[in-house]
Amino acid sequence: MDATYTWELLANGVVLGSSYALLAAGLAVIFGVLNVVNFAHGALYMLGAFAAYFFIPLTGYWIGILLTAATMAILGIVLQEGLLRRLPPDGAFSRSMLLTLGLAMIIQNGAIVLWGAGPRQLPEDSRPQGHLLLGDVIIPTGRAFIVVVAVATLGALYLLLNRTQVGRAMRGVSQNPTAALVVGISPERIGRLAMALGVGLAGIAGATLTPVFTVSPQMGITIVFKVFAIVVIGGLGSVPGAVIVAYLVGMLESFAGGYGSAMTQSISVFLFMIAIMLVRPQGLFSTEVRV
Amino acid sequence: MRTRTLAAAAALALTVVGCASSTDSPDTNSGPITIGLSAPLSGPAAALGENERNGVQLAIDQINQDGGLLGSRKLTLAAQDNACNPTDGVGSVTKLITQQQVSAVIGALCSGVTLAAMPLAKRYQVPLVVATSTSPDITTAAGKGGNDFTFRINPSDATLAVALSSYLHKAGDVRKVAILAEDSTYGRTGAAALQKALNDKGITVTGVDFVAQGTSDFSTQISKYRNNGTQSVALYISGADHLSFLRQAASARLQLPVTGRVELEGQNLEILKDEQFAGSSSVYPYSSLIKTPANAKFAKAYESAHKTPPTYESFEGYSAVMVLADAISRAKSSDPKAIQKALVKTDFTSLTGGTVKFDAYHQAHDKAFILQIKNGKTVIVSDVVT
Amino acid sequence: MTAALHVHEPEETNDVMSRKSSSPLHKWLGGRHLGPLLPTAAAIALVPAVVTNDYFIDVANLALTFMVLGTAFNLLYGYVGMLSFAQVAFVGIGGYASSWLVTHTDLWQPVAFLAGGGVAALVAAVVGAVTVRLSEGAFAIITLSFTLLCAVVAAEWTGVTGGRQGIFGLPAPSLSLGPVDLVADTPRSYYYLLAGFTVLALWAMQRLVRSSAGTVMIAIRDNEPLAKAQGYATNNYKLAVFSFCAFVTGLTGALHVFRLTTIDPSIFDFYLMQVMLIIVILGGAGTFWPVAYSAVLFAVLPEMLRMADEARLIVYGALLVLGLLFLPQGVGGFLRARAMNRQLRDMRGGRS
Amino acid sequence: MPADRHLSVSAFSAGYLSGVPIVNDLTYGFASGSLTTIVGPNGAGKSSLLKGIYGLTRWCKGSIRIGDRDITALPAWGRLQAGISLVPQGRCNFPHMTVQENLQLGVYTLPRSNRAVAVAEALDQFPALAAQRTRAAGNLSGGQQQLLEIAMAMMVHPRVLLIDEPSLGLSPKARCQIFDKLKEITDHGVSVVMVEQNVIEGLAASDIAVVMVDGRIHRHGPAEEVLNDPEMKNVFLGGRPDTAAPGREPDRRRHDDDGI
Repeated sequence: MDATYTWELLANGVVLGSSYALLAAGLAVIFGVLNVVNFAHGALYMLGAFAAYFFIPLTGYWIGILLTAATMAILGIVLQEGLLRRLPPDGAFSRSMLLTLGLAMIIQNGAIVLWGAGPRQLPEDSRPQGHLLLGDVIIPTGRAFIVVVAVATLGALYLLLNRTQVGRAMRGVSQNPTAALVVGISPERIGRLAMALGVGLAGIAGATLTPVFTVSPQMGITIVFKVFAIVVIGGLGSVPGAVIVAYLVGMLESFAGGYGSAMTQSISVFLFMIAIMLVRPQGLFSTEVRV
Repeated sequence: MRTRTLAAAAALALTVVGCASSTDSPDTNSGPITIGLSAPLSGPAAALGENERNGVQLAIDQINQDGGLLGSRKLTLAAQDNACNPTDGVGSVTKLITQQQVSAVIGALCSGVTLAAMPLAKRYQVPLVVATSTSPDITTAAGKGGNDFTFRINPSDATLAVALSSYLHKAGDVRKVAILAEDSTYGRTGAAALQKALNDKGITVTGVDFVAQGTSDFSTQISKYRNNGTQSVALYISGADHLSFLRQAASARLQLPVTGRVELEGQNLEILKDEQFAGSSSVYPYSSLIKTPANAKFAKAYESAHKTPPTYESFEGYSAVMVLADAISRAKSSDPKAIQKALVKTDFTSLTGGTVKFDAYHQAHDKAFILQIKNGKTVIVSDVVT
Repeated sequence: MTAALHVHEPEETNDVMSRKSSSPLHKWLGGRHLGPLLPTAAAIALVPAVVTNDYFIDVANLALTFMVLGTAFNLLYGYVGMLSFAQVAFVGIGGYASSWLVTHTDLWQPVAFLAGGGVAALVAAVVGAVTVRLSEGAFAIITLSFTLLCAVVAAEWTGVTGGRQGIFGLPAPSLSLGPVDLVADTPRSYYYLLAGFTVLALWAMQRLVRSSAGTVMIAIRDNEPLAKAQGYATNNYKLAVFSFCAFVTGLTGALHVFRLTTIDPSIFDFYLMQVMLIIVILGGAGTFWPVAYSAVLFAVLPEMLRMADEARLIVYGALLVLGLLFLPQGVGGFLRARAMNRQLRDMRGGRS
Repeated sequence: MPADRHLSVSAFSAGYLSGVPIVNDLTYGFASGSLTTIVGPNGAGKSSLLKGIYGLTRWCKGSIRIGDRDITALPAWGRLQAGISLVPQGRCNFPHMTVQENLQLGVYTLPRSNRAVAVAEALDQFPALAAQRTRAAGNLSGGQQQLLEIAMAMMVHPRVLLIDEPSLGLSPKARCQIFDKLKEITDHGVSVVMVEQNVIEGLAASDIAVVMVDGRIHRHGPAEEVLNDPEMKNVFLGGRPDTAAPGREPDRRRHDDDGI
């Protein structure tokens, strides 16, 4: 196999990594700020994909993605205010995990009842057409857009977290909740914001895939476990760690599948995680404060 | 405290008893005859199961309209979901036999489930008509293989694979084939059978990939096929994944014909019409295009009820009921054991124009068809007796 | 943290008062804690006498299976505070190990079943050695990934597991000792086998919970650093309980798959895990008998509701969410708190 | 001066388990503009008193006032805006952010337009921090981290600074620096309430001493006087004064490091 093939696998890895990065960053934000392992992340990603499935034919690609992000962010706030915040404080960690699991069961099976189990695809004319040629490497436009959206979104997330007071406050809550209280940060407000961000990111991840893949209620099941693994490898709660590992895993899977079989591709991430856990149980980019 | 424990224990006993009281005793000589269907109605293969159920229901409705069986006894359908996994499958078949007292079971679409259900048919002595599972192992175990209660009316993967590779060999323009199969019994046995059949004809297999059901990203495989000299991709994937793959192949400009078990209909056909898939072919035991009067009637009735042409699964479900109805009439009884004896002597003309007649391994040999896309339309290239 | 106050359940106190003397055998069996086990065993024994339809006997079989699985998971999550998503993996490992041994070797069936539990315990010991020292979240996610990995291995390791097709047509468990020839080939005969096992397993697990080790387990759940500071090797305790539960779960898995006559990678599906979670959360994590009884409820419920799978899972999900929000200690915890309040009132009343 | 800087509590109880008070029915007015140090044996409820005043205990009873204003009903950040700052025990900064970023979060509650000025001021007043501006807080020495935390607390110009065991784990030299800084703060009219285990050095630096035992005030008075009282030895060497309620186990140590 030649260089073109390597480049093509590399490009696939970047596309794959971009989807993972959006999901993993959302999961890491929610975990870091709220100390909640969000089992419903896959279900919310699926909802995002369905939202885009309904929005994009009406509004076009870019506005459809924005609308999806906004809708999902609002849903995040509703979930935080309506459910997560109301958990009794004792043993909140494992309870929040189980609560989101219940939520995932409701959303996913509700989607099957509502929309049927079968796959749906956007009509041909609502999808980004054509493809890019980078040298000999062919990248369908829809897939290139995934990378564009991911890079833009993650860049904005970086600026938000590092250059704004509210972003600093979010990092503050995740690094030292007590200190955050002491300087006067309202945990409720930051909690809402974290859920809005996390769920919004999951929604964007789902939305970008809608024009490329088929949309079905089951689409969130397998991917959520993979994203958990990514976040664990990255160091629970570390957003940059999650993003870096997401791209690493995208590459890993692409090459494992390209030079091995589809099966090596699907287990590579879990083997990677087990290996990392043996060497560095706190994850690659652990923030020490947490975990 | 003691009283509370006792109360809880009593409640436990009562709930179970409460269930038990809802049983009704079966009557085998009058009243409706119940046909059981175990099919995936949830999970990744749900759409296929739905198609099969539609076919079964259509056949039952037609028979009931024509006055029923055994002197106007109506047929009723008891359908259970098996989610395409053996564990649920065994549960569904157990429920059909022990609780719903069916006269025969049609099942179970997914090969893995059928294989798991077969011992139950034997244990409870209720005939199991296999209509859509393609694993060769089913034939090996049935009839002379020891399981007298299992009958299969659809051809096994081995025969289909031989038919397809003969065609590819004869057509002559494809010498390197990659196999993409779903990670299920269907995918694995299908891929193994095709690999062997292709090798026998001197066609190179460039690789076999098994992807998890529900996989959405095929970009790695597509890149691989583009770069390792593959001339055609043989698919053994079903439902949502099938469509996903074709769409991604189209937008990534893979420009290779597909073959294997491809349903050249519906949304698939919309994509495959494109020139880049020119020369795509498929082997199927059924096509709605088959030109027999019986099939035309069936296809018309089905289309008016469901707004789409019948699929392979609908056809096989329909056939299974017809074969069973034929056996029940000849047995003059709805007793499962009597039906089994009658099934052995089946000689029934199928919608395809072929004959359903069980061999020593309880395998029927209906026709199968090689289909191809020509000028954006599916055409039947040839038919073979399996 | 309030759970620390719950260590001594009201039942215990009552029993101490009501039963002053007991025989050595009685003591060894669990003495004063034997209480609820006997009526439960009696109820289990009663079922085949009153249930005539084989199908409902099979539902009862499932109920017994859930009872053991739920209680074992309760031991881990409710008593030690380890949220293990690997339980379903141990069901599968126990099932696969025993299935393979029975179909590929001449091993005596009862030994093969025990070996199923043994293999599960062994795997648990290895997994646990790495994970018990990790944080709650990491433990949960890694055990989850382990389960997913098991599913992939089961599908891939065709030579041993039969791949996607799994191992099917498993023979009915049989026991021939001289003239006695027992075969569990009908739901009814299987029920006797399972009932015996269930009572035994419940007894063993209850005995563990009420032992001094059980008290350490609760201490670990409530305040692990403190338990550690008091000189308990908490990681060893956690590892031991994890392995013990894996043994029980693996053995249950073996019996489960032989009842079904088949095992395939779908055994690792999340469904069984969801059922275990619901049983424990709604029954009341950390309360023994309410969890065991809620297992029966969740085995019987689907049969009574007759819903499509999706609808049932929506109901389950909603129950889980509502339970966590409004009945966070589960039914068992609610009853216990109520009983304790009553007792406190009685004590105050008695004093005045 | 300003009566409005006067922090007082009356009939104040606070704790973690409902109905189990750690601080028990305490009434006291803290002197304005001076350094008050609370001492007492382990489990006396000193830290809980500070947390209770700032609003971080699970429950509390009674009232807290600043000047004439009753602030009992306010949540923690509300009390911060009312003029109370807290530097709790243990590290209380954001370890993976730079000193600059930490200071920027310190002014979280100030209006946007005042923030830059406040940060510049703090860097001005704490030259030791200015030199370390771009380093991660977690990498500073213990004394510098303590300074940073004091700086953050002071940026919002509080009327009262509550500080819990500032000398914990610091070298004698760093301890002196911290105590000096606190005195300097009182010179600007801010009341400082400090909890200190290091009784001798702590009281030596203070104006007023409050001795707490079993959730109540055992005695209070000028720091020097209390320091030289022989009875105090008894309190700190494990004994207990006669006034303490009988039969109560000082078993609440756990709650003290319960964190929040």
